Amino acid sequence: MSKQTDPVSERDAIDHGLTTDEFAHICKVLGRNPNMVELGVLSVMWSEHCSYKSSRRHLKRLPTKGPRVLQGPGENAGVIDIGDGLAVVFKMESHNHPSFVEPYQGAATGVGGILRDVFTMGARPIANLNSLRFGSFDNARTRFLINGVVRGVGGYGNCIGVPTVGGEVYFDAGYNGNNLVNAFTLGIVRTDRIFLAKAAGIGNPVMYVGSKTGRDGIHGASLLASAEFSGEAEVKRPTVQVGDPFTEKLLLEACLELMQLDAIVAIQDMGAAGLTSSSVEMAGRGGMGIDLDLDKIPVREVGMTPYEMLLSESQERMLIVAHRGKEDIVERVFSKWDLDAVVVGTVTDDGLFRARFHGEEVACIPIPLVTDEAPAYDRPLEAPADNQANPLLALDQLPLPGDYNQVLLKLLDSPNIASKEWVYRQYDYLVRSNSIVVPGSDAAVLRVKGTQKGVALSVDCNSRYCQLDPYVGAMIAVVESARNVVCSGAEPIGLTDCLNFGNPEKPAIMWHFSEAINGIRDACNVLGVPVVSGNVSFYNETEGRPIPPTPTVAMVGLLENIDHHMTQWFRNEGDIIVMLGRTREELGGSEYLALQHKKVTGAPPWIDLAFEKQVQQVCLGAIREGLVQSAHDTSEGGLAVALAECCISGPGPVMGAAIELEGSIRPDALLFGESQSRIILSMRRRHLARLKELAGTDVPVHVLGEVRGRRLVIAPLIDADCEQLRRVWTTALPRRMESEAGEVLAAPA
Amino acid sequence: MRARVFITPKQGVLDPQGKAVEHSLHSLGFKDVHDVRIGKYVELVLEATDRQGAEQQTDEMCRKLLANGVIEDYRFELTE
Amino acid sequence: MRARVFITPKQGVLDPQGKAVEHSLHSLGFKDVHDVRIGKYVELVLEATDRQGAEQQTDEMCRKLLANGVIEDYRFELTE
Amino acid sequence: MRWGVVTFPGSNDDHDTQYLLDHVLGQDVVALWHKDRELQGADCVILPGGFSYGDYLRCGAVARFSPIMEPIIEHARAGGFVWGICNGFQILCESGLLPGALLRNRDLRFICRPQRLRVEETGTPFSNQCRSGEILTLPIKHGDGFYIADPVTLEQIESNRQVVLRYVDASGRVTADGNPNGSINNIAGITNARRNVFGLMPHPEHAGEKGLGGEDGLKLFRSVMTAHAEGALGSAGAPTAVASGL
Ligand SMILES: Nc1ncnc2c1ncn2[C@@H]1O[C@H](COP(=O)(O)OP(=O)(O)O)[C@@H](O)[C@H]1O
Ligand SMILES: [Mg+2]
Repeated sequence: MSKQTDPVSERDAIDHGLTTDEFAHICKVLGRNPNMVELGVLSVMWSEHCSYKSSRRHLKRLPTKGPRVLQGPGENAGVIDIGDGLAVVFKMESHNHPSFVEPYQGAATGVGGILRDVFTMGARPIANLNSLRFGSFDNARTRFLINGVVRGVGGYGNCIGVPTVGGEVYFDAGYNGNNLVNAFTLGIVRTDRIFLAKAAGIGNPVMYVGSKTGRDGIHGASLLASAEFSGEAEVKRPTVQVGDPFTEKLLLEACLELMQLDAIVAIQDMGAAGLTSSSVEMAGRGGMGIDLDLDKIPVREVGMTPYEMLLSESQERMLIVAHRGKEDIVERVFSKWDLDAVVVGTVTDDGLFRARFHGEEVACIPIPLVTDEAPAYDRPLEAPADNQANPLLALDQLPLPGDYNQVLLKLLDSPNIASKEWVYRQYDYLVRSNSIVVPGSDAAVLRVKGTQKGVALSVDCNSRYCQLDPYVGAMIAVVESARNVVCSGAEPIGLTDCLNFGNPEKPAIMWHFSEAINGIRDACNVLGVPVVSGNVSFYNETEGRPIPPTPTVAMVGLLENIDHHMTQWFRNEGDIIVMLGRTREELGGSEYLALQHKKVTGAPPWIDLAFEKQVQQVCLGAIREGLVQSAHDTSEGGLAVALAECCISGPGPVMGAAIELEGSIRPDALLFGESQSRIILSMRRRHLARLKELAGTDVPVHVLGEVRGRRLVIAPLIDADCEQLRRVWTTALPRRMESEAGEVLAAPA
Repeated sequence: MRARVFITPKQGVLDPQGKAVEHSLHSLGFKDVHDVRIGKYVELVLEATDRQGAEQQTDEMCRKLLANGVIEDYRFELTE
Repeated sequence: MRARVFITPKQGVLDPQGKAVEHSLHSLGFKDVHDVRIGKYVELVLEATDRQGAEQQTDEMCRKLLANGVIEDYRFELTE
Repeated sequence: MRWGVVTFPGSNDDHDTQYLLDHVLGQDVVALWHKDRELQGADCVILPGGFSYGDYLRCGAVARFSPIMEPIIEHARAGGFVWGICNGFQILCESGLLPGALLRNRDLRFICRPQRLRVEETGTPFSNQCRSGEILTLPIKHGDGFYIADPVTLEQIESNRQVVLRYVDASGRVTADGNPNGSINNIAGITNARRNVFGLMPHPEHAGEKGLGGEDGLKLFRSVMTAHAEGALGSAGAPTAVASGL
């Protein structure tokens, strides 16, 4: 045992992923070489995953302020005021590496982790989203990964009783070696009952609650997510953790119950780097010290060392700073829920992180060294030479397709555009009975019980655009998520992001990252939406091949009046169909280009942020005035696909449309181009005049046609039976998944 | 030939099922029960007649499908 | 004393998991596999020292909790 | 009348059921905790959906031993109303208050979707407000809804008309297409022989408001209120004729 308290060498430090300079700095500050336990603590806290050492400087550029913002980045999750004495608490987190190694458990524990981040703050989680990216279907492992990840997301969310109300799924060969799992949770909290992870009060007890500590995932999330895959990820497998949603459900209810009793000062979940990060970060935020007695830690296995206890990533655990004398309240609540609650340490004022074991001090580190003084790099960045945005797409060399019906069917059959029902029907999206708009429309809408209000949620990112131009791609991710929320009748009020990229030590990757940050910044500034939380996932790279840049964003919108919620499908025969916005002659980065012409090139769609905002305001105004029967944004697949979705995506029977498209631009761009800032509305004819008033001279209003019959007719190019369109669109994913062999038993019986 | 396969959670890997079942066995009065681990039990019939071939095949089935090598161990027995 | 409990679907009771696994095994190329049945495997440790007491206790645990008599059969083995 | 909604560790739809009874139907509801040993005078006890004890081992296998189950079994013996929804249905089968068992869905996947159901029997306290043959749409959300029973039992519950609801397809027919989980005879909900204990996989508590999955679910709750008002056995005590909350 005492071995762990002997000073370590530089060699050990490098094995722990620290650099020579980092180690030298540590020795200088400590005035000695750290011991093995201290090295463990410092190496995880200084890992990319925990310290954000490559991204910190760039993240500072994001707009994080706003009149509604109660808590920006830096806490477990962001908090935004929605009035009525209530606030929404939300965040998105990646669990990419774990779910590539073990899809079911990796995805499940990802959901468990983000849920804890939200209820840690006193909020009752009411909705989950999940953003998923997989390789192409011809890759052998893709089906296995989809199956495991979807089962894992559902397995955890369904069991703990939080509805999964939305998300996105994309397929691209660029993810063959690294799939992405980004999980989002939103909770509701009373503004006077928000709990922060800020230790205070010398002598206050530090209490450990939840599951016992095992050897799970030592150096799991932290190190897994801080290095590339070597190809045989198997070697990292032993660190995979198993989730226990049942215990987390008890933990959730116990924490929310305890938080009514003002017995606690601060609380934080034990996520990556478990006991270490939770204790160090709480002490750090409060400018305090913390003194842990490791003999008190509830352990699951015999002979666990201090090193293992401090670095274990066992799930479903929380650390609490209670008010002195209120320990018994904490114990009472947790024993009611059959959970452990043990005093494991105290808050001190010496600014030190101390851990004792068997009467011996095994760690003593100044907390600032672990938190604020963690390294922050200004890594070199450089636009890649082969930046594909440059070879501008020569439209005149692109042959026009013969049969536009066939192209439309092909697009509806593309896994990226097809219905995602195969995925979301495996999720309970109803529990807690707030789901006003369930998966299948542009955004999910939930009511806020006890008020007239609702929240709308959408998560988006088109990584193909980001690959061609990360700056524009990231802007489009933000405006599309906003557009989805607006089409559902809500005003965008806050955003969280999950920035998935390759190895930041490569200048090209850092350039992608920096450009994406600028894109999010500029879009948020124009839309007036603050970024209140987020997460960075680097090293999504296998054998030197990085994923396409994937800055996923989730937008939260507010409906002052839930009755103004809107859905994307046509509702009444005879309604007129109107398009807000302009169609430009552009096909760069479109699904059509990739599918029909096997090209991923050109510039992503043109985006004018000011115009986008005007379009969204007109749409929102029209919805609020009750002029609108349906609203759908156009995204992948362009106008034709968007119109088809309006016809076939409703819960009821299909609805047809009779459309006349005039326009001087080439027909494929007209139908399948992905021009931004376009929204399709259906409405009673009598409201058209008022809509034009609202639109004024800034926003073009085109009457495309009307809702009619059971066929989608876009004269003179397309004439298709909507039943057939629906069949193709709804069976595309199940058909590809059916042939799945294996994994049947991987999910817990 | 008949194969009986036993799949158990790897040592050290959390076993939420076992944990919950142990807890309820205690509350049912079976106080002195511990180390409850819950796994899967698979029975199947193979055409193969030679023992060696059958062993190879079963082992391959376990690795490919029946057991999740990341978190589970497996053992099997063959009987005529 | 250590008990190893095998819980299997009753004869005649449908076994959706077994069917799915058999299907998967076939599509993985294990063509000559059939009669796949999937059950549960429970390991636990008993303080009891006398075999008879342990048997009674284990049998009771199976009847009360571990197996559902409507759909499942159980067997168990005891080892020191 | 008074309703009791049980919370087991891992219950998820308990709050939703209470919300519907309280806010939508204006009923008198008490929350019952799994460690309680009495029903606080509840006339109808609901075992809600969720994943009691994580549904580890078998759905409902562990919950059935909770202290609260003793008074519930008493209540049922005395003719009181006991109603299991989804996980509650599984608990009632495990505890022997209802015949049969629920296996994993035929295709081994959790399924969440609106489901069409046909009312097979209206002569029960849980369906007296429905028309025989009426088609209801209620959401389902479960991974273990594959109802089975041995042939003898099956014959009995069919001939006693204990099957209250069956899964049907879009055209209202009992077909494999309309069967989401493989249940024998498309069985979605049954009562005991005495008709005072009811279990079903679909979620009427999630079909109680126009904006949220329609209002078909209310018919089942109103049936119980009617039965109680008409003095069908409710609380473990004598029949009562008081039509409270109506
Ligand atoms: N992984 C998922 N989980 C739950 N719902 C999903 C998932 N993927 C897609 N959906 C739902 O399917 C619908 C269509 O998704 P998507 O095509 O991404 O919409 P959009 O293109 O408007 O952003 C949305 O309602 C979305 O919430
Ligand atoms: Mg959309």
